[in-house]
Amino acid sequence: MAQYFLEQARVADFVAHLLASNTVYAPHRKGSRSYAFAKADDPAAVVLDYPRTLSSVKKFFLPPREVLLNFDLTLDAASVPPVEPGNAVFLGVHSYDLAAVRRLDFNFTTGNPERNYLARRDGARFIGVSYVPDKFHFAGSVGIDPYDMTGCDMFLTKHADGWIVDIPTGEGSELAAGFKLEAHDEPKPPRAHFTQHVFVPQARLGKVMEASYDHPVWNETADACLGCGTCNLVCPTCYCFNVQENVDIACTSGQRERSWDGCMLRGFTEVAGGEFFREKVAARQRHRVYRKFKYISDVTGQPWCVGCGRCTASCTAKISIVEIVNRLIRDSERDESILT
Amino acid sequence: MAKPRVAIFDFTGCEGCELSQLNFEDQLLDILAQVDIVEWREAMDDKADEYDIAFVEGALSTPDCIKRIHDIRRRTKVLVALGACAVDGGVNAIKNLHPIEEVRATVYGQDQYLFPTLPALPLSAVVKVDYNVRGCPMTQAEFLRVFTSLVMGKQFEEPDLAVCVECKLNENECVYERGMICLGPVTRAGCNSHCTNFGQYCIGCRGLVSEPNLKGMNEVLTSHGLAVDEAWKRLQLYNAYRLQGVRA
Amino acid sequence: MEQQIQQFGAGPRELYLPEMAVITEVRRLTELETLYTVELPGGRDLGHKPGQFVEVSLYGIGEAPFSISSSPTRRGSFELGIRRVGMLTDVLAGYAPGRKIGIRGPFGNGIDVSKFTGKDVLIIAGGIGLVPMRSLINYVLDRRDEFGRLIICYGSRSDSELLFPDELAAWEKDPRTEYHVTVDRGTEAWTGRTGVITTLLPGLALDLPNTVACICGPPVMYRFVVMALRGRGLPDQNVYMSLERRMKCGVGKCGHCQINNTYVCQDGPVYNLPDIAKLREAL
Amino acid sequence: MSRDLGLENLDINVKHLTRVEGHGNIVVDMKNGVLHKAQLDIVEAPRYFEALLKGRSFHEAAIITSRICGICSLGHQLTSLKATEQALGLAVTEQTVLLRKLLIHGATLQSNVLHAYFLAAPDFLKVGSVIPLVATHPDVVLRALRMKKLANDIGDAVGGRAVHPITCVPGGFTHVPTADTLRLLRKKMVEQMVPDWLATVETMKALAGAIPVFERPTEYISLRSDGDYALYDGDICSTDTGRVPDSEYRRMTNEFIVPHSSSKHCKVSRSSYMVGALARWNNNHDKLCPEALQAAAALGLKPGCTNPYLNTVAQVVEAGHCALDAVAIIDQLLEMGPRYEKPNQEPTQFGTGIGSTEVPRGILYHEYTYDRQARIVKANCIIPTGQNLANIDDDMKKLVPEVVATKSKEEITSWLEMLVRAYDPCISCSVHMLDVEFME
Ligand SMILES: Cc1cc2nc3c(=O)[nH]c(=O)nc-3n(C[C@H](O)[C@H](O)[C@H](O)COP(=O)(O)OP(=O)(O)OC[C@H]3O[C@@H](n4cnc5c(N)ncnc54)[C@H](O)[C@@H]3O)c2cc1C
Ligand code: SF4
Ligand code: SF4
Ligand code: SF4
Repeated sequence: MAQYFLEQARVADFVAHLLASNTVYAPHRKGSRSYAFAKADDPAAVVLDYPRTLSSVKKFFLPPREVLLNFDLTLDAASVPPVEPGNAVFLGVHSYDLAAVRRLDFNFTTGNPERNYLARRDGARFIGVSYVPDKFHFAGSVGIDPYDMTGCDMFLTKHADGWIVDIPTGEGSELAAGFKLEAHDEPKPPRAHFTQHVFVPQARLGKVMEASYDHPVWNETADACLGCGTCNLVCPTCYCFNVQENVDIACTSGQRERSWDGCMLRGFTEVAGGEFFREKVAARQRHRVYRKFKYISDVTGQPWCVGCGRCTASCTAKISIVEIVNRLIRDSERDESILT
Repeated sequence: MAKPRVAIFDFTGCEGCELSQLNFEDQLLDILAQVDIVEWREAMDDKADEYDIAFVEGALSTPDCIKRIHDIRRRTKVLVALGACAVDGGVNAIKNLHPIEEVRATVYGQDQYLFPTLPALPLSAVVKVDYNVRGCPMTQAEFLRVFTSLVMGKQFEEPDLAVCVECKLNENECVYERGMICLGPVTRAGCNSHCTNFGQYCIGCRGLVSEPNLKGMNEVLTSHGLAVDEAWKRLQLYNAYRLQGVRA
Repeated sequence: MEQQIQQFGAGPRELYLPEMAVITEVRRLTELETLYTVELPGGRDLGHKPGQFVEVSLYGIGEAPFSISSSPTRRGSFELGIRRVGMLTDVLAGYAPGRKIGIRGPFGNGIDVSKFTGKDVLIIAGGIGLVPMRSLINYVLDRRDEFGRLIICYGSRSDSELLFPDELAAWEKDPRTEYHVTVDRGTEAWTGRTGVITTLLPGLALDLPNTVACICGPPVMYRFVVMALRGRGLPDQNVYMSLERRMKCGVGKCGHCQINNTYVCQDGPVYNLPDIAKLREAL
Repeated sequence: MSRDLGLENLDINVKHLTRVEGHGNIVVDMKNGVLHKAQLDIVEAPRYFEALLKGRSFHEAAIITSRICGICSLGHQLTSLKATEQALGLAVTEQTVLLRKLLIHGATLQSNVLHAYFLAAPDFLKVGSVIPLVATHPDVVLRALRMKKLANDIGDAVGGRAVHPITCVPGGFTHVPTADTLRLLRKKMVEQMVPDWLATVETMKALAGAIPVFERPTEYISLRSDGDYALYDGDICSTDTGRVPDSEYRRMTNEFIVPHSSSKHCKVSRSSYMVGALARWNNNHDKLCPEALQAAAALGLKPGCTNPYLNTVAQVVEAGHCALDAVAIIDQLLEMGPRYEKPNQEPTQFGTGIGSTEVPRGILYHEYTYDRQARIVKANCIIPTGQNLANIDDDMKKLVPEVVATKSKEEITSWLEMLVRAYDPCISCSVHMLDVEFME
């Protein structure tokens, strides 16, 4: 496949080129040292070289809050608000976030396909970028290379002087059309190494998890865990939601709204009669980790964690999912070695 | 259906919650259209004998307060605690941490016996409270949710999540990243993480979640450079009453 | 699954929009439970299987799942037996015939009755668990010849909380139905058996391999009933049970009803015991 | 009740006066023509804030003192921040000062509008509250709501929230409004607030006849600065004795305890003095913008005014100045280009600092002493309503004998209630902060 080159000095021009005929979402600075995807309007404000964003691009397909129904209480009638098709270019997406989008696609198309998600997902084009793993990334361990361009219409690989450009799809060529890119035939610079690793592949992990249901790590983690749900909410593959009714002040109309929810939250499994099905924080921690490495993975063969490191980076209690998993691996291997 | 008769009362507090009620400029007329306000000392002269809903602001801190709150409970069908002082005792309750005689002597010296006082109590310590509108000042959106629930005759389900949840929905940069400490992880959501949306740390005004991991929180605070007693003081700012007898 | 999913856009059906239906009859069963007869527009059939549920919406109040209590063999309308426990059910308790409610569904797998054909059917229902089981009971009664014995074991906290007294009396009289009932604590008027539901099982004469059991009741009941049935030698694959979890969507998206790796609203609420025996969060 | 003019005996007891902030009782006791008592009893429960402040970090001082009073929460915050910044040697930027001044304008506007329309106007129209006015004077009520809302919008946009603002911290702001937000505010101030204020002046003119005529020579104290109409900063200025720096605030307040009030009283040159909008008018009218001066002329408010009932009129005049000066400040901010600045929170010293600002009801003082961990060891706060209490009592003592011969008990009661309300007292504030020396 042909490769091109985009000098660092022309990145803003390239963003401007994209903006001329597309809606573009891209990473921007947020707060004192964070980044977030936002609608681009000033090409100079777009940041391509960043460690990770607060939320992933998930928020565009499954918004943090979304009206499912508008209802009229005087007529006892409800209607579905229109969902605008996405039709946007997502610039600067890391490979693990795109892998997460594919996992969400699976969740929202299997069983009952969901119109809201699929409509927003419609017309999305992705321009990936490579990244240098920091102390939280471990995507390599779940099989997602920083240079992986699956699902991308264009891919930018970091180079000392700019970006090496791949254009794997026709959509990508359309995006590039009219913007002059020099051909480039040198090999890509070698990948930077990950500093975080899960020690075994998913195939073995299923077994490890199987053996770890009653492992002490769940209780130990629960001592420090605040049950705040942050780890769920920042995760690009978490998709659970809560549904709430809002009634306007005149009590004549309102909305049924859904918002992101998380299995670490105490009320998540509460049912009538005040019974909780996963009341203990330890059980919730196990559920969270099993959701990432066992339950859906047993069916699909894929880890449902994409190694972005967000849950660990964002946890105020400094609980690391990698450490939890590696501890399970170590202990299950030790148990096996005792047995054999 | 007759309009619900509403009364509004205040005890020990800053009256910021009542002011926040007046600050519903856009909705005030809608609110007035749905209820009859029959008593509200801060805004009107009228008095009434019975009400369907009483909104009560402030903590209880004198023997007279206790008498009045019993009286209000007898006259009302539903009692709503308005704001941190009424719900949890609010900042008033910090004084409970010091021996009461010492506090009075500090403030009034030899004249202390002119002014009777009790430890600051939330309303629920003395009477049954049906619903809480938390926050300092009360969270306006929660007031509207409680209000519409009451008008529609449904129960109001209090959120039992950490402020972190809303903070993440709003995609804020965590204030710990800015070198500040924050009580969001153990504080009850419902304010749409108002403070952290504005770059300030959560001071915990909405009270603790139902089962806070205080030991864990204390560790988080100390690991971010606060001394243990300082960390505990931050937790007590709005939770002095609830944490009575709990040690750091 | 790593294949690209190409088809996006506005293809799929509306998952979250309820259809407005009318309550045509309200029958107070006990102080807490009420039976609602509900009719879809034009008297259209719901098209459900026994064991399935619907999501009931009251706008401005909320939405909650309820099992369908009537048998699909009874046409034109369906029934919901609902206990007052909270926000939505409190408001619903004040509803009279003529009020509209939103319905989504039927959802869930329901009971595959074809697996029961020709077999003895043992129903074990605790408390409000009788509501969903009633759908199966009436199905069997309406197609009586397709099944073997019909054995109903019903347990309730007290005789004042027994649901569907007319129907209970009818089952008791029906020679082709074996009806057993027990209450935890009877009032003075109670002359029947007292004790928890498991005390009914040892006395039953069962044609073991030819019997299928169906269980529904409060969460604590399951473990003990399963133990008792195993004690009687009933193979696990002959045991079915209906589970209940919190649900926000009913269509396998919101995550609330997940038990280990299974979604109650998709793979359940009716499970064959071997499928969940290993799930630690299930029983 | 019978009409009983020329009473020899008068016994008035208004328990929990309505339409004021906090709890106070009016008590008058006259027997055989001799006035034994005419005073405002403060029965608000004491809250012991000073005990709450001890040992608290400098980050928390303004957060806690803000909770003294919901109505003047912003004033407490800014005063507290000024005291803290002086004590710890934290310099703030020009943008911070401008944003704070803008916030004060918003808070003063909202408080003055609230008082004039919701608390005082019902007296002039002889109704019990603003609620009947919704039916009889809908346009006036809607205008009042619009003005209040817009004033609060300033607090929301700059402070994050009008009651107990969020963004104001020692050394600066945690959040700065964007240029777009400021432009929108400006537009609303110019297109809505200013015309509404002009209409308010007209309404006030129409009601002027209902304002009692009563004069009592009084010492008026407010801040005064060489620059602007002093609200955020200035020297202490008395109509009797002139200007002194705010470090002399203890001499200029002189707190003392009286048995009928859980709030301490104050006096300087005479037995009492007055602070608030009328004091600011008397001291600083020369610094008001021309539009506000025109309004004052139209309303008959003259320099050297000694009728406390006209405090409400002074508030209306001042509201116009706040609205117009807010526009000027926004223009300055826009010119500079608003930008986030990290709050300066690195103490350069640990000692004592004093803050004084004009809050709607008058001068507010905070004084803190910090230890080397930047924790409070000593705090002293003096609240405007506390300063006015002695003056209210003195007014009553002059007013009752003057009117007792010509008015009924109801009329006298109503005049006394109106008098107290004219001061716009913030009673719950007044009891919260008292002179405290912590024992170490
Ligand atoms: C498949 C299935 C079938 C069912 N069939 C029936 C049936 O046939 N008949 C019947 O009566 N019931 C049935 N249920 C149970 C019924 O759905 C629940 O009782 C439902 O919660 C009632 O709704 P509600 O709004 O009245 O109660 P809620 O107000 O939802 O209260 C119920 C409980 O949930 C808790 N809760 C609710 N929302 C929250 C929240 N946001 N945060 C924290 N806690 C919360 C409450 O504290 C309370 O304990 C069934 C449930 C399932 C899953
Ligand atoms: S983010 Fe950390 S503290 Fe919060 S729930 Fe997750 S693991 Fe627990
Ligand atoms: S800023 Fe506070 S509320 Fe927000 S995520 Fe961080 S700890 Fe939680
Ligand atoms: S963020 Fe914290 S302090 Fe701020 S309003 Fe919410 S609960 Fe109160």
